[in-house]
Amino acid sequence: MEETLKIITGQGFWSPLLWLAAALGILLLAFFLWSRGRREYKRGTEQELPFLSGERAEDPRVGASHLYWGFVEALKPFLNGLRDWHSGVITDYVGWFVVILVVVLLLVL
Amino acid sequence: MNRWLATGAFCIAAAFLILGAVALRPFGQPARTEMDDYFNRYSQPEVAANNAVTAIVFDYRGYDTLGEATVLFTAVTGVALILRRVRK
Amino acid sequence: MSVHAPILAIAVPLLGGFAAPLLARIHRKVRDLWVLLVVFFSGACVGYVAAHILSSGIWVYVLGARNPQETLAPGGFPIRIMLTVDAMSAFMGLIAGFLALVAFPFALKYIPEEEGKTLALTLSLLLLAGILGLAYTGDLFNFFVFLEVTSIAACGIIGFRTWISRAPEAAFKTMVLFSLSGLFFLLASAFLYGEYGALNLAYLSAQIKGTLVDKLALALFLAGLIMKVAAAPVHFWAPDAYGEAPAAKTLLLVVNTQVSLYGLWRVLFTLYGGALSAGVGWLVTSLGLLTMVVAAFMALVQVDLGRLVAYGAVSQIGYMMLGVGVGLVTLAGRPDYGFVAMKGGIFHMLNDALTVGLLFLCVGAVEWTKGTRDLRELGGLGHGLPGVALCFLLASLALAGIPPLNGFASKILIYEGSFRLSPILAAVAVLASILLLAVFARAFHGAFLGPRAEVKEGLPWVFLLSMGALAVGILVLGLVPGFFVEELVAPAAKALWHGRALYLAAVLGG
Amino acid sequence: MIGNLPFVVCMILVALGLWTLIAKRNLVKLVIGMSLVTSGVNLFLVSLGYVRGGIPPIYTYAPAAAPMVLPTPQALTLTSIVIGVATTALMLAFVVVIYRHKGTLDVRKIRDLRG
Amino acid sequence: MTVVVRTITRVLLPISLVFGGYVIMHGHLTPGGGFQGGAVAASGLALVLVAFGVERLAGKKGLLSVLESLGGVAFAALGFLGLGVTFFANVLAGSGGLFGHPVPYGPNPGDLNTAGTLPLMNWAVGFKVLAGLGAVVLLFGLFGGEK
Repeated sequence: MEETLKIITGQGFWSPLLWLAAALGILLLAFFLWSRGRREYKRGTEQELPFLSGERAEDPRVGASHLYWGFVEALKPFLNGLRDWHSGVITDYVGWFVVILVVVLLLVL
Repeated sequence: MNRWLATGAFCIAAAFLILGAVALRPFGQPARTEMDDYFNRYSQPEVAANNAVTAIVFDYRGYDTLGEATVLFTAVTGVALILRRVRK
Repeated sequence: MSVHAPILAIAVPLLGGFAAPLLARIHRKVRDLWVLLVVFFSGACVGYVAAHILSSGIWVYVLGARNPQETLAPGGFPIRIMLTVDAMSAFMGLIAGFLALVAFPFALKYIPEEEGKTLALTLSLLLLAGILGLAYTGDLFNFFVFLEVTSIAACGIIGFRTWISRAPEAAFKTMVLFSLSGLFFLLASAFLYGEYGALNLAYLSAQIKGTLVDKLALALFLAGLIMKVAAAPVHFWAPDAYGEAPAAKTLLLVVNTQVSLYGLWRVLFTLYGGALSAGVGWLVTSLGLLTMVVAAFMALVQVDLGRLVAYGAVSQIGYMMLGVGVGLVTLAGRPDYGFVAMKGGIFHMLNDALTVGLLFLCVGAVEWTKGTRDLRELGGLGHGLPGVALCFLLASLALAGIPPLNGFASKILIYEGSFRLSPILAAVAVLASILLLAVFARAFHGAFLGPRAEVKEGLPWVFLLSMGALAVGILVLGLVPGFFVEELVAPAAKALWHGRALYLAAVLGG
Repeated sequence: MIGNLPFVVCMILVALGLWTLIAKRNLVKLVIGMSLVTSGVNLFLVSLGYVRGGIPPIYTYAPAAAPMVLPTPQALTLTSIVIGVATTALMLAFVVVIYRHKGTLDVRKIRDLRG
Repeated sequence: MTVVVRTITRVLLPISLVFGGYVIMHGHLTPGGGFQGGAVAASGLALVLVAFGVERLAGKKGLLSVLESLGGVAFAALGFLGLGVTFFANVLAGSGGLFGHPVPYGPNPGDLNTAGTLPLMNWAVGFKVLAGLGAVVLLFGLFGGEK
């Protein structure tokens, strides 16, 4: 029974049920901390409304691409190079096939 | 893609293909023929067919031919699918 | 009848494909019933074969012989085509069977009648038959024939939506690359035939000594199959194909890729197991790393939900190649960690089939409801489609390797095994996983979160059933991975890792 | 070496087809290139079966005591030819539909799917 | 097409169909077989399409599709026939019944009533190839014709 629930990885083991138990413990701790918070904010007033950078936001949606905008922006040259690599021209794709064929040939022979 | 990279890779690949063709056993002198000798010898007693090729196509390797018929059927179905009329 | 189970699993879908256009002329309900019957029968055969093989070893079935186990002609060489099903083939067949059982009911609802449903169902049945034929065959030329069956059927399915220009374009590109890969496979088989006068995999494996022609054939095999599995420098067809095919059919395309991966392992471990240098292992490993990183970065910048998920699927191929590649590198010494990595790579094939399949079904449901897949236009679907949103979240977490889901269970095996070989491998793999988590966080946010969006009412219950089946599979595989690793994956990995001698003995005797 | 000239010719045919696929810009020419590769592989397969001085492996009115060529490559080539025909037909169908949508056959203009 | 082409087609169509049938029928005795014979017969069909226009045969698309499916089903069913022994076993060869005459080893003039399931499979495949190739040519012609 013990063996069927966990995976032996050679250096240790991975048991999802144990992990779930730990996660449950942490969740309980979090709930405990949360329950000790203040409850006296006024419902139905402007305290509930969303604000964006101190401004009252009309459409509080944050676009999905803004989630890690800086990361993508910093990698822009690299990513653009990658996109150009996927040029959409079928002859290029065949060319890459020939390249991989040559790589394999040189490696095997 | 860089044209020179493609050309160079192509030249090397072609050279290796020709090298392989040269390194193969001489033309017209198969090295190992047990399987084919068996087919030539036994296609008449076993399958009762004078034509050894047909005996192979439909009996010894009949399963391949089923796959081949499937390929043709698939291609015709595919052509019918691609060239069909869709009201959109 | 049970003697014939392996061939029935392949032949019945073939017959079903031939007969489906005829039955559609009688009534479409008859056709739907027939398709379901065929798929269930095939699935049952696959399950029976797997159960039998796991309990009693390799199953050889000689086609057209007087006795299904009569492998050799008088004189000691195989003449007929034979199916040689070992634990790895059975594992692959199980994946294909399970996904087909999920995909076909979904497809019956998903594809409208007036868009050529009969043709699409026929092609799908033939694709399923081709996949199972690839998984079970023990003959090189037969492998080529079924490779072409899957190629042509897959390309027909990719070009299904002919009314938009992108689908035929993707199909044409895929077709050129698939045909090339098939032809190079055939060329390699021809070289081996010219050298040894045989086509049987086990017989050739016993003959191969590593001459120049053998090595050339190995290179041609590798180049062809690497293209077919969508590894990095030649993966360009995969996002096009996955993205443009109807979502319900993309599941079968994913399995098609995996069965090509199986063919790669078969060629490397069984056919060339005795004459393989570590360089090939390093090639597979490094291509795997390149694939996962490139695909994860490309997924980062996609705005089309289908294409984004497709790049995610490509990156998963990299993990399988990394896991089994580590096994290939260490094949000479066979240390423990090599086997751990192999187990991880092969377990990941099953996990990838489930998670990517579920993601594509979710994409299909989103497109069915909204008619678009553009992330810039989607949003707020989580209110109207809570089930779909939940499934998408589950699958994307599993794909990114978040515990306790199944993706983590296989990835930790890969991380551990590859870390022992070189820590850099594991580091790159973890990096790619983090990137994928970022990608799918954006996808989930963009499609499902935000203010409530209008949705078309009445998502068919079959959609939710299919997605639920895959979601349950993900949870079960994640929560009790040990059982599946020990019972299914370890025998399959062992069949590649240690099983070459057994494979040869099953065919050649002794 | 020089005796292997038929094999070399087949390989040259394969290479020419590959070059067509790399260098040409017209979709129909790509299909032709694919057919060239197919023909090269088929010729290679069938030439593998030749035995010097051999006759066809058919016993109907066969001359006695002559060696027969190997039948397996012929069977394989038959299968492979049909597969090549099927592939060509499907690819041409795609080309027709692409032309109807885009009005061009230039590969550099047919790249909606990129990036 | 011109009257010359039409007249020649009228002459050549029966010839190609008969020759295709001959190639299929003698597949197990002489060079040829189902695929080759089917392709020969399909060339006659293609000739008709070229000479008389696709519209003449536009209604036959369903027939060709049914014929092709039937050929495929028949071929697969002949494979299933051997299931008493193994899939694709040639159970009729040498059994004495239909196509069941035994053949001794060595050159002979050829006997049509031999080779078991082979002639049947040849016919199934021949019809399938005829219908399949005909359908492909017809589909291309119809697609090009409409605007």
